Amino acid sequence: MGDITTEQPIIEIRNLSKHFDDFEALRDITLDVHRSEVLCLIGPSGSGKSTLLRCINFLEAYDGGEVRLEGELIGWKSAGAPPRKPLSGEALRRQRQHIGMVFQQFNLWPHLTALENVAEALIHVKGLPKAEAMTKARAALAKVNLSDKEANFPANLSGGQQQRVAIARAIAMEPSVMLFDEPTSALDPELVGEVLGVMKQMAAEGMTMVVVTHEMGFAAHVADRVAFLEGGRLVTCAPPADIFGREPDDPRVNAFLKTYRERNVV
Amino acid sequence: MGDITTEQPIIEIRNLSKHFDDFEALRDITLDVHRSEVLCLIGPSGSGKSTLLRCINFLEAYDGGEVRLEGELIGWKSAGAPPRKPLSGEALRRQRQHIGMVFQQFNLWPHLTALENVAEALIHVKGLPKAEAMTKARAALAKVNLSDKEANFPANLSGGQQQRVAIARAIAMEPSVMLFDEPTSALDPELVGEVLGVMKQMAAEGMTMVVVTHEMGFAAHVADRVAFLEGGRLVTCAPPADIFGREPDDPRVNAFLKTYRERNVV
Amino acid sequence: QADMLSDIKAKGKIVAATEMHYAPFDILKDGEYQGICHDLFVEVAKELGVEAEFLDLPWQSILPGLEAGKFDFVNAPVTITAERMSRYNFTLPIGNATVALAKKAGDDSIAKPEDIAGKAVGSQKGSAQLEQLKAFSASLATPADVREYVNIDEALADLAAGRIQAVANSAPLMGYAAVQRPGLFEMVMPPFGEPKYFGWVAPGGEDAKTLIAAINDALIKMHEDGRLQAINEKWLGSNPDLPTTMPDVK
Amino acid sequence: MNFSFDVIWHNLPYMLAAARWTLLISVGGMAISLVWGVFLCAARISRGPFLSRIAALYISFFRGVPLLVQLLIFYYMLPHVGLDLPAVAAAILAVGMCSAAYTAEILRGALQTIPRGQTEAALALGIPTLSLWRRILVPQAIRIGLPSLTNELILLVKVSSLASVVGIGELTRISQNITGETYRPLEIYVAAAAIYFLINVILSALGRLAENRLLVG
Amino acid sequence: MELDLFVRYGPALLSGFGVTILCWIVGSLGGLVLGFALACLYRFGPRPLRWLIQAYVEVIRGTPFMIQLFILYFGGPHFGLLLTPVQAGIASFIIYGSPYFAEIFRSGFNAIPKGQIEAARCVGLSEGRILFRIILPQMLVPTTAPLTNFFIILTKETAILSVVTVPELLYETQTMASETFTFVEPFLVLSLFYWLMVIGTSWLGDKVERRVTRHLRRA
Ligand SMILES: Nc1ncnc2c1ncn2[C@@H]1O[C@H](COP(=O)(O)OP(=O)(O)OP(=O)(O)O)[C@@H](O)[C@H]1O
Ligand SMILES: Nc1ncnc2c1ncn2[C@@H]1O[C@H](COP(=O)(O)OP(=O)(O)OP(=O)(O)O)[C@@H](O)[C@H]1O
Ligand SMILES: [Mg+2]
Ligand SMILES: [Mg+2]
Repeated sequence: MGDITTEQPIIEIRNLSKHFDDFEALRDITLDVHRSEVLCLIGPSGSGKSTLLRCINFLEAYDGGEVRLEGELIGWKSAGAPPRKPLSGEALRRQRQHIGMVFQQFNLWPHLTALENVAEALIHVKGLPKAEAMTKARAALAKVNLSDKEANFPANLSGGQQQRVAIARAIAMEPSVMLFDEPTSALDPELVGEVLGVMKQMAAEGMTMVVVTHEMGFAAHVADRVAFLEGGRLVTCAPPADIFGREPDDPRVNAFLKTYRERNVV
Repeated sequence: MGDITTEQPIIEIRNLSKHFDDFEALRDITLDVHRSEVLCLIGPSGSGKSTLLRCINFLEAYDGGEVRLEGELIGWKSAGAPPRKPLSGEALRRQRQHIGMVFQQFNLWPHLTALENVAEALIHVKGLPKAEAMTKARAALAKVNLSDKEANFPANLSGGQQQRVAIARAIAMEPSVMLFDEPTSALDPELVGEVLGVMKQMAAEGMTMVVVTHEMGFAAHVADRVAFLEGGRLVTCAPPADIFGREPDDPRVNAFLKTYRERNVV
Repeated sequence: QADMLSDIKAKGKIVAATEMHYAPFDILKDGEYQGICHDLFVEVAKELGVEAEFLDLPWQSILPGLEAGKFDFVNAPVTITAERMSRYNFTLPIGNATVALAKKAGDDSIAKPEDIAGKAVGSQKGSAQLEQLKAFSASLATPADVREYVNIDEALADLAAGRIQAVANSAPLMGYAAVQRPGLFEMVMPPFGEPKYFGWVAPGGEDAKTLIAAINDALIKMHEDGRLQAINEKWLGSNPDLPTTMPDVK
Repeated sequence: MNFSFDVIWHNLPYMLAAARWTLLISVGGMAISLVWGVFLCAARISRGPFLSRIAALYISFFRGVPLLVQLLIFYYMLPHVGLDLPAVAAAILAVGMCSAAYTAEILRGALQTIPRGQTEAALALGIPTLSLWRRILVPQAIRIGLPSLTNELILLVKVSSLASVVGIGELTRISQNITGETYRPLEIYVAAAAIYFLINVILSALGRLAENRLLVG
Repeated sequence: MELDLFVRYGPALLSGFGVTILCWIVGSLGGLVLGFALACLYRFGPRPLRWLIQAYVEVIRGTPFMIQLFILYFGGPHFGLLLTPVQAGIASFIIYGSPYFAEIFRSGFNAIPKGQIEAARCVGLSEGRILFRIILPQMLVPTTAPLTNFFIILTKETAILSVVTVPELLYETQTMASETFTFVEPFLVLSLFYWLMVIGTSWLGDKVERRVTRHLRRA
């Protein structure tokens, strides 16, 4: 790790742990994400990938360890052992403005049209004038190929269309870090290609990305590093070549990728 | 088409069309599904795949054409030009009992646990005694590797776990036709392999399946035939080898698969 | 044609409704219905040779209930007026309804009824006493500020709260209030205005005429043998001196 | 002001006895309101234009006409058409049927928040309408609507005081009567308020309990 | 039916209707706003404040309006609070309505899926903006019907104001009834006026509901 750059990582995760009641969803995760890096998180269903993402922007109040963005502790007022005090809503809001997120279940606002979903934060967070926000929102929708559906409510969009609105909503805000939770799960291969293109471009423009994905092809293609989670633990984190190469060292990773290899080498 | 068997197709779709206001979601689709066949539906996002599935069990009242299950018209009282009268709720319910469905958004019932979600229809549709229904539901959850989460409410399940509950809920009912709407979108490759195994076994036991998927590897692997939809039209329907073979005839299909091929031939 | 009296005799009981909310005629004390009207009517029922059964109803459903035949008779004290007599059958007077005033205890500015000139006085909406008060007030040099309340309770509560300086209602009620809350209310003597009487009410029309006659006979009998006086003494401490013939009403 | 606890203490037994009527009418009314309310709501949103029209009319009537008038109709008018209900039955029925109109609307509002997909999932499985309502829709609608339903039930307890117009000596009525004799309205009404408060606080606690249990999902 | 009665009492009835409408609208809108504020404080405020609000809700909601009005109007002067009938009527209306409104809004909060609020926080929307732009419009989906219900219930509670001599509709009809010894006519008029308010309210509720459920209607 740390092989990409020597400057301070943009996200530092130290000994992160998270329980749901007595279920241990994350244990002792330590991981850095560097500026402009694309980190893919892979792992079995229920291994804690979404939970990890949600801890990064403090949608889940993690109970042990630290998450730092540009050196600043996320969510809690102070590091150290629990009980800790959470930050005020306003301070948290300031932190979150730097972190965009695309949810696994999209979480669109059903009473707003596609365009309004995207424009909302542009107007009320970025403070853009309405006309400008609309132009920008339209551009974001165009990037994900959805210009013709801007007036639809989410309920009247197909699954893939909803997912693309969610992506457009996040990228329009141009945060410094983007968290994607399976951003292409509902997309067809062609669109996956397009979204991939958009992401590559964002990466080139210096955005940092953490992407949860089940599409190994996608991970192999776009990631600078791939982290493999299982049972709430970080099993390995390495460049994709090491992970997807013929036989990675770790038997668990190997087993995980087996079916994928079988099916995709048609 | 019709190359698999000469007996009557289990599902016959004739000149099916469906509008949403003035948007034409499906136009003039004619397609047969044969008994024990696995038909995969592929196509770009928004091409009408989910809508087609939903017409088959009349969750969308299609406005033109016919859908027949074992020769019986679905949903409407009579074939022919609109306006047509819809069947009574009871008659429709009888028809739907033969058709299982896994939804793209899962549509789990949030106030019931995973186990209860699966057992519900066993008790109230099949009329099984409670204990027996529970046993059966547990077996279905075990098939999708989810025994340890049976007491969780959907909100406390990961995306992939929710999807598997949805699959278990449908297969536990043992319908004669199963409609899957992207049943593996939230699953990791390993689980995709397992679900694939379950589906193959169901196919072997004679179940007919219509599967919408974006995973071409999955389609290539499991389908007897693949239908390609675009803009609400059926572009082609052929065995997977013809579609995924190096250069299929249809330029549109070709373009659609291009990115997929690029990414997966690592 | 039905005759109420024979019907009642056949049933062996008479169902009478009242609002148990007008002391000292109808009160609910210690969970039991008591008061002048109660005691009198029990005696009347004895004279009729039937059992008395009582119903408590709010005023707004008493007359509709009487008309719907939910009960036979109203043994509430209803001020006898000409307008009412044209609609219902009244019995002989059973109580004094002449209007009197109550003031806050210790209020020296009101020593006689005329002192309410220019002061705020409350009374019950729709009561005959209110009309007496209005007429009296108009006869004063500066008329009183007459306020109308839905119930007399609220008028008394407002007197206690100090929004008004006096309350006008029938003399027995004012007297009873002063007895019950001696430190709070005080009666202003004497009663004023025209003499008025309370009577009981049976449905209008011919069916009830024999019933009214029988009840009147019973009342006269009670006048004669002193039961009526005894009951009044018990509740009022004095005898109201009621007429034994129907008074003239305008 | 001389607030007299003696008066309260002395009359409390009679007020408590009267509160039994209040309770009886309330509980009976609630049962009717909840059960009948569900059916009304189902009829109101049913596809059949006839049923839904009837339900809308029912709701508009029972919400539009003051309960006092409804009670008078039940008790004083129905006998004219040969249906002579005892006073308590008339009160329970009137209170319950009126409240059902409100309950139906609360449930209708709550049902709109249940994503269509859930009904579709049930339909696709062939779950019968009755089970769909009983197992999927009503529990969730109640969960969303519980605070409003508790509101409605509390209002029902209070409105049971109107039963006095058909001659039932419930709590408010008896309190008024006692006031008419003691001339201590403040004391008596505070005591009556306390009894109502007790009943309603129990209701409200039950409502919150149910809410917490139902909100887990 | 005697029509000249209506000629005689028409002006009084109309003025009573006006007073009823005034108390109803000012009182219930005040209660609505107070209730919304309470619901928000309950949701976002610190724990002791929540207890306080809950206690307020239980006490006010748990006791009859008549008694609250009675205590405010007749008890108030003993503590130096001398209100006119209309003032007392409106004030007690606002107080009486607020806990019901608060509870209705609270139920509305429960109906919004958590994920939507998370999404709003993620793009950095302020809590106020989230409240008014994301939560409130959707909250109205399940609450418009109960809110309409309660506005309708409040129309009838105005009748209770008559006990403190607010010259509202019931007070005026009772004048008419007791002075003329008629019962059916005044109460028909009374019912008609209430009915007007009720259908007006349901009509408005319907409009609002149509508006806020726009996104749920399918093609
Ligand atoms: N609120 C919760 N309460 C209890 N358990 C939870 C809760 N949320 C998640 N879990 C459990 O935590 C584990 C990790 O969940 P998470 O959503 O992070 O998985 P994931 O890696 O994203 O899986 P998937 O690929 O299926 O989305 C799962 O086993 C899940 O059941
Ligand atoms: N209720 C609706 N009202 C209006 N348009 C709708 C509605 N439902 C779907 N559509 C439109 O119909 C088209 C087909 O939708 P459908 O959900 O069938 O797509 P799909 O092929 O399943 O796409 P995906 O792969 O993204 O799920 C889309 O363009 C969508 O916007
Ligand atoms: Mg996940
Ligand atoms: Mg779809």
